[in-house]
Amino acid sequence: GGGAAPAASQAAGTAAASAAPTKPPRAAIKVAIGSAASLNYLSWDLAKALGYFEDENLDVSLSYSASGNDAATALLSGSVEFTGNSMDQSIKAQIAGKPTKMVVSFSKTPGAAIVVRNELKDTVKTLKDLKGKTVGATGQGTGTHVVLTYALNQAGLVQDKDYTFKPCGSGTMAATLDSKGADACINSDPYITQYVAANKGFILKDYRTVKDTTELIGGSYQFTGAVTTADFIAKSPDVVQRVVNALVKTNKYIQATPSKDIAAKLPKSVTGDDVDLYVKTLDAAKGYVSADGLIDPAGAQNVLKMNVEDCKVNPTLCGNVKPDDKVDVNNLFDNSFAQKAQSK
Amino acid sequence: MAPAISLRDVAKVYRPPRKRPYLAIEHVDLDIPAGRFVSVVGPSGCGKSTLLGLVSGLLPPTVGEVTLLGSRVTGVRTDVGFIFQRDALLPWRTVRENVELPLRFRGERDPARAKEWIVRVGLGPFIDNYPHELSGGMRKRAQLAQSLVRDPSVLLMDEPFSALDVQTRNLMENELLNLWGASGKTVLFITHDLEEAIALSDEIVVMTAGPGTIKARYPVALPRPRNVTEIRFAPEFVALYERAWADLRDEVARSYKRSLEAG
Amino acid sequence: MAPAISLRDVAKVYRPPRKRPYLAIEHVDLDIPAGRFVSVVGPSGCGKSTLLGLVSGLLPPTVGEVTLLGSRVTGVRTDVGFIFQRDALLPWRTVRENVELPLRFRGERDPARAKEWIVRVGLGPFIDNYPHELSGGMRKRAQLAQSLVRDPSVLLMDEPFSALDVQTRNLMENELLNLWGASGKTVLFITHDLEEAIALSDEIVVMTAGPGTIKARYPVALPRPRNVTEIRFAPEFVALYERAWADLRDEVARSYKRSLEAG
Amino acid sequence: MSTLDLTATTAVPLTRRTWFVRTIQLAVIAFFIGAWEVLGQAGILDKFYYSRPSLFVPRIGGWFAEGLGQGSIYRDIGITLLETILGFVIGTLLGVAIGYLFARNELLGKAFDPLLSMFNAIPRLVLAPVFILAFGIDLQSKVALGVTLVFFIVFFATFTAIRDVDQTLVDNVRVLGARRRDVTSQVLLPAAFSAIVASLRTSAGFAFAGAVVAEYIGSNAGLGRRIATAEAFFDSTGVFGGIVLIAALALLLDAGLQLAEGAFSRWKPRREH
Amino acid sequence: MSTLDLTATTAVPLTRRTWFVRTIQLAVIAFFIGAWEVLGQAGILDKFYYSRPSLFVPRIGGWFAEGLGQGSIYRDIGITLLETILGFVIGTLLGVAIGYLFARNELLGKAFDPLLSMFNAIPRLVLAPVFILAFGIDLQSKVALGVTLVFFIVFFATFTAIRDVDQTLVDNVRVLGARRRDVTSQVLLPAAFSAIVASLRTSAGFAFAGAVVAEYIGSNAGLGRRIATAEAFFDSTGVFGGIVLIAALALLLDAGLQLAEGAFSRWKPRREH
Ligand SMILES: Nc1ncnc2c1ncn2[C@@H]1O[C@H](COP(=O)(O)OP(=O)(O)OP(=O)(O)O)[C@@H](O)[C@H]1O
Ligand SMILES: Nc1ncnc2c1ncn2[C@@H]1O[C@H](COP(=O)(O)OP(=O)(O)OP(=O)(O)O)[C@@H](O)[C@H]1O
Ligand SMILES: [Mg+2]
Ligand SMILES: [Mg+2]
Repeated sequence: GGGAAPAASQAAGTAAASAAPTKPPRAAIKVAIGSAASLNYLSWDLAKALGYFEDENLDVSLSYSASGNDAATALLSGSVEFTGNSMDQSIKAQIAGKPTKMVVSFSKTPGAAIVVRNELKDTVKTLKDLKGKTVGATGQGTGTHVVLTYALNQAGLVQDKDYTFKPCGSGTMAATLDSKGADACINSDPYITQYVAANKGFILKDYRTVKDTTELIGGSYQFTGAVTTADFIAKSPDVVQRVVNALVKTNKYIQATPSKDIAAKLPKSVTGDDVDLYVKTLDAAKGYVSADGLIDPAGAQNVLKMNVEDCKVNPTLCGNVKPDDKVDVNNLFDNSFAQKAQSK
Repeated sequence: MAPAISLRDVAKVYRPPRKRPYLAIEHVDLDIPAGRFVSVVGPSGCGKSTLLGLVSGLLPPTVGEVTLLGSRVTGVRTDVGFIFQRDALLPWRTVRENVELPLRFRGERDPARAKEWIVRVGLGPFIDNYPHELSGGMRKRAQLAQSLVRDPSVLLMDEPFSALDVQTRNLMENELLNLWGASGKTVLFITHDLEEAIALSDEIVVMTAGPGTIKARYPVALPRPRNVTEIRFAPEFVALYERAWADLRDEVARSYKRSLEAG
Repeated sequence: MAPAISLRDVAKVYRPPRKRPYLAIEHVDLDIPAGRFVSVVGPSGCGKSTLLGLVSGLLPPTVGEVTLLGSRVTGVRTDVGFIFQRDALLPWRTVRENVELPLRFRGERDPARAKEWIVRVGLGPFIDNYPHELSGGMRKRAQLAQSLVRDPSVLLMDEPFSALDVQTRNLMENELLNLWGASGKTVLFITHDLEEAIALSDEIVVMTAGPGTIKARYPVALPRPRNVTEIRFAPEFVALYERAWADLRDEVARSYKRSLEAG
Repeated sequence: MSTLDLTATTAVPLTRRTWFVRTIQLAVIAFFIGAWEVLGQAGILDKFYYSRPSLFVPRIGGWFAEGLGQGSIYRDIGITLLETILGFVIGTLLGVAIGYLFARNELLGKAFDPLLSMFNAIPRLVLAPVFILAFGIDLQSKVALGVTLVFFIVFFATFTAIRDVDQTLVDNVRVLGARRRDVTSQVLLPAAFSAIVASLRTSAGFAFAGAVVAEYIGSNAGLGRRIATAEAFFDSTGVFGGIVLIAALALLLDAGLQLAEGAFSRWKPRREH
Repeated sequence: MSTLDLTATTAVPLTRRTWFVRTIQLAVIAFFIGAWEVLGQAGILDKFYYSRPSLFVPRIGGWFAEGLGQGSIYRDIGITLLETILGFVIGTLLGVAIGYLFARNELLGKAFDPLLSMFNAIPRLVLAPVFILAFGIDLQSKVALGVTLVFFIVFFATFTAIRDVDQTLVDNVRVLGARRRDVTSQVLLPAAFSAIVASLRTSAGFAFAGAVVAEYIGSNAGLGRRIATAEAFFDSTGVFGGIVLIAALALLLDAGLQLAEGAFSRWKPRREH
């Protein structure tokens, strides 16, 4: 198969000679981020904006994909060295025989919320009330769909029997709800915050928060992070370490800094033109952004559990993931880099 | 009685983009009484086709007024039969379909009449051929059938027979004369063949080299019915021929000289 | 000396889709010595244009063999001048550009020669006109200039003058004769005008009605140089005219009868 | 002298015989699929991304074997076909009608020309929310997306072809008494027919692509949905299975178009060389 | 008798005067924008989805006012234009070349015809991973996507137009000594020119749409990225700001094409009625 190409070019020794002796050689890194403008991947943009990558003598270029899937493809095909992606992509990649590892955690909850159209404010108060309704996620088989199905199963509702599933898209969610194509949708930020701020809907369950997540799965949910291939780790552990250093530092910065100040650091292409709305979104995100970048093994186990559990209830969700597929949770991530970064 | 066709001080200017406007004909005054057979001769490029375009309403005059069958010509007239100088059959229709077309436009279905005309112009065995499967002369004859099948009372014919061999041409000329004689149609006929013009017409109009105007009009005093094959030995015929010939010679010489000067 | 053009038992069958194959010409045997001016006359649709198509290599013969200038014709021949019966000027090129085209194909640039030919056919003032801005006769003359500017040694001409008025036609005929007389070109000339055929040619080939074969060949014993305007009063001229006329009449009658039967 | 058998058929060259052409066409497709398989087997095309014919052909077979029922392949095909054909037909009718109108009415054509050019450049995908809002999440919005693709392709082709029709033909039938609708049906449309069919052949493909993409964005049935689900699981075999089905359906539609074109093109001269 | 002033210009009808046509065109666009604004103000078009000209026009102004620098509008426009034009030019060249080849070589054309029809129906969006795999995530994959859109539109148009060229014109120049390339450049391409330009006008729009969609799928700059970011924030003003910019750029490209067409169409007869 096409292994990851080592695009991380080692700069010539002459450059190192003129620089400080401790400065590591310059490396170029390409990153594909699994969603446009998602707060789940804020650390990448912010680290770049703050110059943390420069501090590590890294030349990082970010690009945004339409879906986690496209980003994962870019990673597996060697077009990029890193992604910002969710752990379920790593599970699927492992089953497909293409091991990838998460090296920094970005979010410890699914980072998504279920919103309901305002018209249903009086009838829909709990998940159970979604019985007979049309409910959607960003797409069939996506990470949000898994969470939605799991949550509704717990409430005793089974897809196609108790409720109708309909993809809501991410950008098309508002239109889908407003045109009554769906009654409720699960989606991530900034879509959720914007939609609620426009006074078009309300949040039924907020799996951006630790509280609702714990209620759902009994602990944290290791959702997104920085992911690279096992090959790249083996080939350039030093570069990986430097990337992780910058990201962990950024995670800490996020926790320590008021949203307004963070927004001021970011370029318009990240915040959009309405900075006030972005600050609101950021406030909501504070709750689920990992403070230290460390991957929570229990949270990873929960991701696995949810995907496997779901296959039993709703096999159409599984695709290539069969209930008896063996996935080794420990091969999904590598905490050693983040741990090392803590001391910096 | 009002003339069937009447042109009053008509001029036509073509305005090709990015070139100087070109005065094709000017000061054309012409009255053609109903039932008359008039031929127009003139040097190549003098404006004969332009004249027919004006009468049929396909071209708007730049100056002057054209009247046809009592009403002023302001748009395309469908009460005439027009035989174009260029190929004008629909390439995607067979001979039969092309000839039936004008009948269909009038809501008639008369396959027998269409067929009769096709046979009359000698295309019987080729009734199901497409235009590109015909020879040049056959295409012209199909066009003839197409125009005549509707039995229009005014015929505008732009060199209908020039692609035909002498004998076929004679056949067609006789057909035309029979048709005309029986019906009192008005015919405006363009030809390059002076003999044909004289043999067929009541009057011959000679045009000058471009800008075309009317140089001379010669009534043809030969008795009817005529047999086009024999008439050319009559003395009046020869006299007329020589006058028209001389007229034309002067015009062509003038026009050719102009070309040499331009060169 | 080998003949410039030679056809050996040639037949041509057209195979239109979904119709019966049509035998256009058959058993055509013809040798034309180099330098000879031969006219072909025949009823409309008898296969004259088909014959030229075969000689130029544009049409492959179904049976038989065509030889041109000593080599067998197997594809399009560029060593002939061909004047098509249909409009063949490039509509997106002016007269000048159209006439310069064959020179450009040979890598020559000779605007003076192109211009000279344009003036010679009387199109001097229209040198920058596009084909659709010309009259029918003018388009034909432009085609003439386009074919002759290259000075080909064999000329295949399909009714080149039928769209021209008598006088212009005479001018062009005389131009052609001058050109031919000075150069020893071989000319295969199709016309409907018997007078023209006799006045210009060394020999006249009469074809039968379709399927076309060669019905008769008449050498023209009139002295050269000829003046096409005066020659038609010579007694040999009249005699020849009458023979060809009778031949043609029989053929046309036969062909027309067939049409009536088919109808 | 040679004798000539007019009924002999040898004159139809081999390259024009239907069976020969079909064989060649099949050979090209077979070669393409074979190359795919071989390159796949050899590992040059990574199975993970490109799958292989020997993998997706059985998969397609499996889909059909599953039989009817909720989420069956028959239903998916039916839905995608319905969306495609509706989008194609509506887009074509609109394209031809407005193309015709604008070609005949010079001022109208010129007046709306820039606006149409601008609309044509708008990425339809970006307008997905607007489509959903205006047409709902179901069939209509998918058809609407297809229409916007088909329309422009057909419109520009029709407009230009009708504008360029030989004026002599139009003049002739007008003098022969053709009413406006006769000119349209007897001259303009037949003359523009080739160009319109060419645009239809392109736009049929785009109609399929449009329907599939719309399903991709939001739908719970159809081949696009099936492909999106497979893609979400890095299941390239499923993705290419779906793509191959779409391609096969498109081939059917295209064959229909070509038949229609062929039936109407019998009048055309055929080159002998 | 009347005197005739040949230099008088009154004979050019009003509807053909450039200034008049431009005014009408502007009026149509102005009317469209005005209607949008009015309907927006009146609340009939929900501002949340449709924005309003009075909102996005200042926004666009703001973008330009920001000046140069990382993520500036100038850079976004430059990148999108580059992708579009590369995709357009490559797709056009390929489409014309292969369309020409297949039209001239009947057997070749027939042999590959079904394969091309199948390819044309493949939804490009679905192949995004394959594009990324084959061309990487940068410029090339975006250009490649544009090429696949432009190619088919141009190909089918060129193929049909060249196939239908009047054989008499070809025969004439061949006898006049035209080599194969002369026939192509002097007869076939000019005769097919109108149809090709019509296909270019469609495909130019699709090239823009393709570039923007490709940026949508994965990129870090360009107007598509800007629109995607705006869309992620339900910022319809930003979305339409971007769309309007694209439409304006497309109008420029289209005007260029029309100019080229006009310059080459001077030979065409103009209707007098
Ligand atoms: N569209 C046009 N633009 C410019 N000039 C034109 C146009 N149409 C015709 N002409 C010019 O008008 C003149 C008259 O043309 P017309 O076709 O009426 O001549 P004609 O007498 O029919 O000639 P012929 O006997 O050769 O057919 C010609 O000199 C021609 O060049
Ligand atoms: N492509 C074709 N398919 C079928 N028949 C054809 C085709 N081309 C020509 N023919 C037939 O072949 C015969 C000869 O045609 P050709 O053009 O050679 O005649 P011609 O002698 O030049 O006639 P004209 O003097 O009228 O130009 C005609 O009867 C015509 O119908
Ligand atoms: Mg004329
Ligand atoms: Mg002929």
